[in-house]
Amino acid sequence: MIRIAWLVAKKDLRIEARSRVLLWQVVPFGAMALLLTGLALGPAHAGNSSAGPGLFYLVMLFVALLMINRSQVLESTPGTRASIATLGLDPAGVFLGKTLALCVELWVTGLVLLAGTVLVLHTALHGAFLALPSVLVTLGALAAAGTLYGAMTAGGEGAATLLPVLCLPAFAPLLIAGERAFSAALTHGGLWEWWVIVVVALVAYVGVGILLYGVLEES
Amino acid sequence: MIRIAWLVAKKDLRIEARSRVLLWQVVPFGAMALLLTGLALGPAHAGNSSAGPGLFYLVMLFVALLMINRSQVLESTPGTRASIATLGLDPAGVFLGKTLALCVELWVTGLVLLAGTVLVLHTALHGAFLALPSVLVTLGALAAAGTLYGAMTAGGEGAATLLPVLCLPAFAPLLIAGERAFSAALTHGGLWEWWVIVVVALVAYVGVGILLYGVLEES
Amino acid sequence: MMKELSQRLLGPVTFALLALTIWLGLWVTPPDKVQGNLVRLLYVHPAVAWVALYVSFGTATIASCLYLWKRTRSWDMDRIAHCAMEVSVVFIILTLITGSIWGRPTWGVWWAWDARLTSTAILGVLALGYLALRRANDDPTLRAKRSAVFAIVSAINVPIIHFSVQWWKTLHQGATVFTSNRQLLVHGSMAWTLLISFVGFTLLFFWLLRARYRLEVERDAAYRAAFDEAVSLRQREGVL
Amino acid sequence: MTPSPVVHLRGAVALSSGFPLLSGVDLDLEAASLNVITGANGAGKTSLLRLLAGLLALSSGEAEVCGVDLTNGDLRQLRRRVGWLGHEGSFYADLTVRENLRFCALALGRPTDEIDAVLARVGLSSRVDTITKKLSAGQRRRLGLAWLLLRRAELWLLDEPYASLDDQGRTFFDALLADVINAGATVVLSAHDPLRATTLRPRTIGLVGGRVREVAP
Amino acid sequence: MTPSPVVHLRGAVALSSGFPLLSGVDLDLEAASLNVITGANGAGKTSLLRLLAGLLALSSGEAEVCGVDLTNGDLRQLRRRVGWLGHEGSFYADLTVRENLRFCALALGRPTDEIDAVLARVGLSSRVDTITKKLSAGQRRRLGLAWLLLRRAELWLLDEPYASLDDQGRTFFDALLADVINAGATVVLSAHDPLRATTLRPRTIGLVGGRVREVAP
Ligand code: HEM
Ligand SMILES: Nc1ncnc2c1ncn2[C@@H]1O[C@H](COP(=O)(O)OP(=O)(O)OP(=O)(O)O)[C@@H](O)[C@H]1O
Ligand SMILES: Nc1ncnc2c1ncn2[C@@H]1O[C@H](COP(=O)(O)OP(=O)(O)OP(=O)(O)O)[C@@H](O)[C@H]1O
Ligand SMILES: [Mg+2]
Ligand SMILES: [Mg+2]
Repeated sequence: MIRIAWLVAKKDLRIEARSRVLLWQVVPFGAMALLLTGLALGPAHAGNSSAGPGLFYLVMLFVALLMINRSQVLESTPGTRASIATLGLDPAGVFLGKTLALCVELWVTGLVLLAGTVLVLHTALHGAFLALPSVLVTLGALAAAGTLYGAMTAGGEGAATLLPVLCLPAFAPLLIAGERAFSAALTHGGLWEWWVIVVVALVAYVGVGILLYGVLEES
Repeated sequence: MIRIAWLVAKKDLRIEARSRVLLWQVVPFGAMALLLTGLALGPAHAGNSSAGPGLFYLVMLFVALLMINRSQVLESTPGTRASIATLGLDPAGVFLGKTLALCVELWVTGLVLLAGTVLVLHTALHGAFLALPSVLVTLGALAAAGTLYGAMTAGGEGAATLLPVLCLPAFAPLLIAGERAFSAALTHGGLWEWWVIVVVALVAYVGVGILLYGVLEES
Repeated sequence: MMKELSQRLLGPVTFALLALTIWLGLWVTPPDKVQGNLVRLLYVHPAVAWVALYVSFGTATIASCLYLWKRTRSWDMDRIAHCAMEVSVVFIILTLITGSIWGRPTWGVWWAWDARLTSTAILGVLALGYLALRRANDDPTLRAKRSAVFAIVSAINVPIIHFSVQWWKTLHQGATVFTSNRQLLVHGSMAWTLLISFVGFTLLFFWLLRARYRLEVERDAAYRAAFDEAVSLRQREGVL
Repeated sequence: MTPSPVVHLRGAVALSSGFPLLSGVDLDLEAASLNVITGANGAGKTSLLRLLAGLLALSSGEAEVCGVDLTNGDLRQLRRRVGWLGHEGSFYADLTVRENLRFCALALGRPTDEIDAVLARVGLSSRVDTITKKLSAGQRRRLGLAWLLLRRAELWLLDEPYASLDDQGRTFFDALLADVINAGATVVLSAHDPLRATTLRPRTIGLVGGRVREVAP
Repeated sequence: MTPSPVVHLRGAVALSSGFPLLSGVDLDLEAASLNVITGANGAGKTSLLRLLAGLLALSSGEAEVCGVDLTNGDLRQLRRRVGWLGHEGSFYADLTVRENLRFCALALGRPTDEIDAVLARVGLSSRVDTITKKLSAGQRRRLGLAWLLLRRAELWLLDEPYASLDDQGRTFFDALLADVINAGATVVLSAHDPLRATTLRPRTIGLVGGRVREVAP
């Protein structure tokens, strides 16, 4: 399982590295979305630093949707699906691998956007630093959930638009928990409850994925 | 030109109607995104009705990105591109047709989301009603710009992620103007400056599209 | 003859003017009544912003128009547009940096939700988008055409940035340098220094543009050699 | 003066991310002729056809197709005169067979009442209302033929037209070819097998390494 | 007791959005045999192969392939034993030829040092580092063959394997088929032309309207 996971993750990351989509497209998109979201709320709201965590996660959410879609598109050209299916890869390994690759990509983008939040939304640097671990865990959970939902919609009609519909409600609790953990870090408030939620979500999604990913892939 | 525009628009809308993506996926996505955006900002900000226009346009923006992408994906399967290219369709007509179809889709989604804004974000019904014409014009401009940018990225590397990068900054002024016009309608303030901006943007994008769409398509 | 001379002199003159700006700005001009020594950023920030918006983005836009217009279409235009846009990215980033440095002590924040600041950042992303668009297409003709259209459409943002201070009436300084009542606002040695800084940074742009252009020409030559080699390799394919 | 050739290439080179798909093609094709491009896998057959259709940019050399110069002519004018049948299925995958043909007919300003007759000719009558993406490989190819029939192009560019057609489809296609050439159109097709119809007298253009190696007869 | 057949279908029906792609197939195939599916366009050849690979769900009837029951068996077990070569190019379009094969080899736990030899055998040595989506149609097909060579499956399912291969490629493929069958694998392929290699003695399965019409010899 671990071997397959590693193989799949390396493959996904290699394709990503080759196309440079992350560097040239996803990260600028995130930065832009952050700016725009700030703008849409008007200076009064956005300048207010308490909106930082919410906006950060909101943008990460949209970035995650884009990347989950990409991660599934790689697998779902008609020919590819069939030939890879006949490799009979261990589904738990595939799930872990794709999650891992997605997670790495989300982390990279997340770090850049976190810096953006500090610079543009006046979020306290120290607070952002404290929040970092919770951000990483939340993004990990997002990656696991996204891979799961991605497989669910793969190959169906209009997968690119179905995916967001399924993902958004599932991501909502994660988003809230992550945002609260981030806010708590900013105000030095009690962190641990939100930590518990995101860690449980991460473990739950990874667990479900390992157990059930195979079911989703088989016809 | 008009004949081709009509033909292309009908074709796009027919495909859309057949796949029911709008009804089952885009509209729910929009509604969900509206809720989530409200949530991400915390009750304090979102309950505040002044955030309504901003959130509405923010969500419309993401919806528009999804739909622009779909509208281009229809054209860009390898075989389709080549055979349609050899029809030698009038590019201005194709541009107008795709813009029209996108515009209709955005309007439908926009109306639903406007209702959502009134219901969920406590935006005044009367104000929303007053803002309706400006919303329709802004969405029209969004459709024209989107079609233009869609053609610009079509067929290139990682078109699906390049599109948002190009579109977001271009849409930003539209977003701001639309939001201000909406806010002005809510407060019965001076509307006309924002009107001027969105109308000029609509005319400019349609004009540029008619003139230059052909340039983008030809190699 | 004249052309060669100006070519030769571009570098030295640029650096002389910039050195003069620094000297005048730091030692000769007086500190401001309100802003104190911070006012010395006046000799950097507006000039850099001017180059970013009008000179470099403008060059890229005009070159793009000339490329699209059939009668003046040439690869040189495409190349100039590309190089100018790259330099533009550098100057936009410099504008943001110098602005932020100025903003921190005057407004108390590095960044504010001001219309001009935001629209400048947007312009930066547009310029990056232009470069991303170029990377995404590898057919040279298509790339040239598409990026030219994109540059032209993006240029709409420039007047928006300029007028944003009037339309939105926010934090950022309104038009000070280019107004009819300029004499009232900046005068004496300050005005001269300002003028020299504008000329200096404009020349700096052209110097950078020329360097970048030469690099591009060199790359093209290397490309041409690689082209011939690739063609002959391909011709031998299957013949062996 | 002899009539100017439909296709005239001199030293035509076409690149794809730096690799020369075509490495200097010299070729002249006459009107109302049948031309078969042969060559090993990867020799450049598809690329040559794409160049002729104006779908691939010319990097150096001269090229004139149907009187349109490929470097600075009006490519759209050229494309309107060309009928293209590619490897991959063409058309909108989400429209039905009839809707696809209607779209093409209307786009070209042709009457739409031929459509049913054309579909019957290519043997797709039983699939008129099937969504195109559900068609089998051979049926998709037949839809391509139906489209060409509606199209009535001057220059037909067909990439491996026989592949995935069944026997009856091939016979039909041979008859079609003969008709088309008699009507004065020029046909260029790529193929790995020798043509079946012996009554057609094709010119064979052998490609090797992106160049024309031999032309026979 | 005779050895149980590799493929055993009784009244197999497979649907795609309500349309029966297969309408009751009865078929038994023995181990180490070569089987050619023929039939008109749209007869159901591709669908039958997809059913056998476990890529298409069985709607009614019985089906057992390689000892795995298609209705409630472990489809993944089946897929691991099957080598599939489809119409469309397979593999990751953004990886190079070698990276694709490395991925497959590693995924199957095979040594990666055979890869270069295999690529040389299928004639792709000069395209080892080319991105797969840049390959020509025939080269993509050859990559598919290379993959099958690495794969060493029990049951080979090949959809129109000859299409878009050049002459040399077909000869190579015929030799490969003979090897594979001697090594004890079962091959099922679809084709529109009669096989070229006369030494192979294939069983021909004629499909009409989603059912087996005749089996010969
Ligand atoms: C990140 C922050 C900033 C950005 C992105 C920025 C951007 C710009 C731009 C784009 C221009 C050129 C406008 C035009 O010529 O149309 C400009 C001009 C100028 N900026 Fe800033 N700026 C920033 C901060 C500041 C600060 C803090 C000050 C001083 C308090 C300042 C003072 C000026 C002045 C005096 C001009 C010349 C205005 C004129 O003559 O029109 N800027 N800035
Ligand atoms: N970036 C690249 N690097 C190396 N080779 C490339 C690249 N892009 C294309 N090629 C090669 O260019 C050739 C394209 O040939 P083309 O598709 O025209 O072949 P073809 O004659 O149609 O072959 P087939 O019979 O297989 O269809 C192939 O050999 C392909 O490998
Ligand atoms: N939804 C549908 N409605 C009507 N017909 C359908 C539908 N889905 C599939 N079909 C038909 O099912 C058949 C699928 O056949 P399949 O792809 O197996 O054919 P094949 O024998 O491989 O043909 P070819 O030789 O053309 O490759 C086709 O005739 C197709 O038109
Ligand atoms: Mg080919
Ligand atoms: Mg088939």
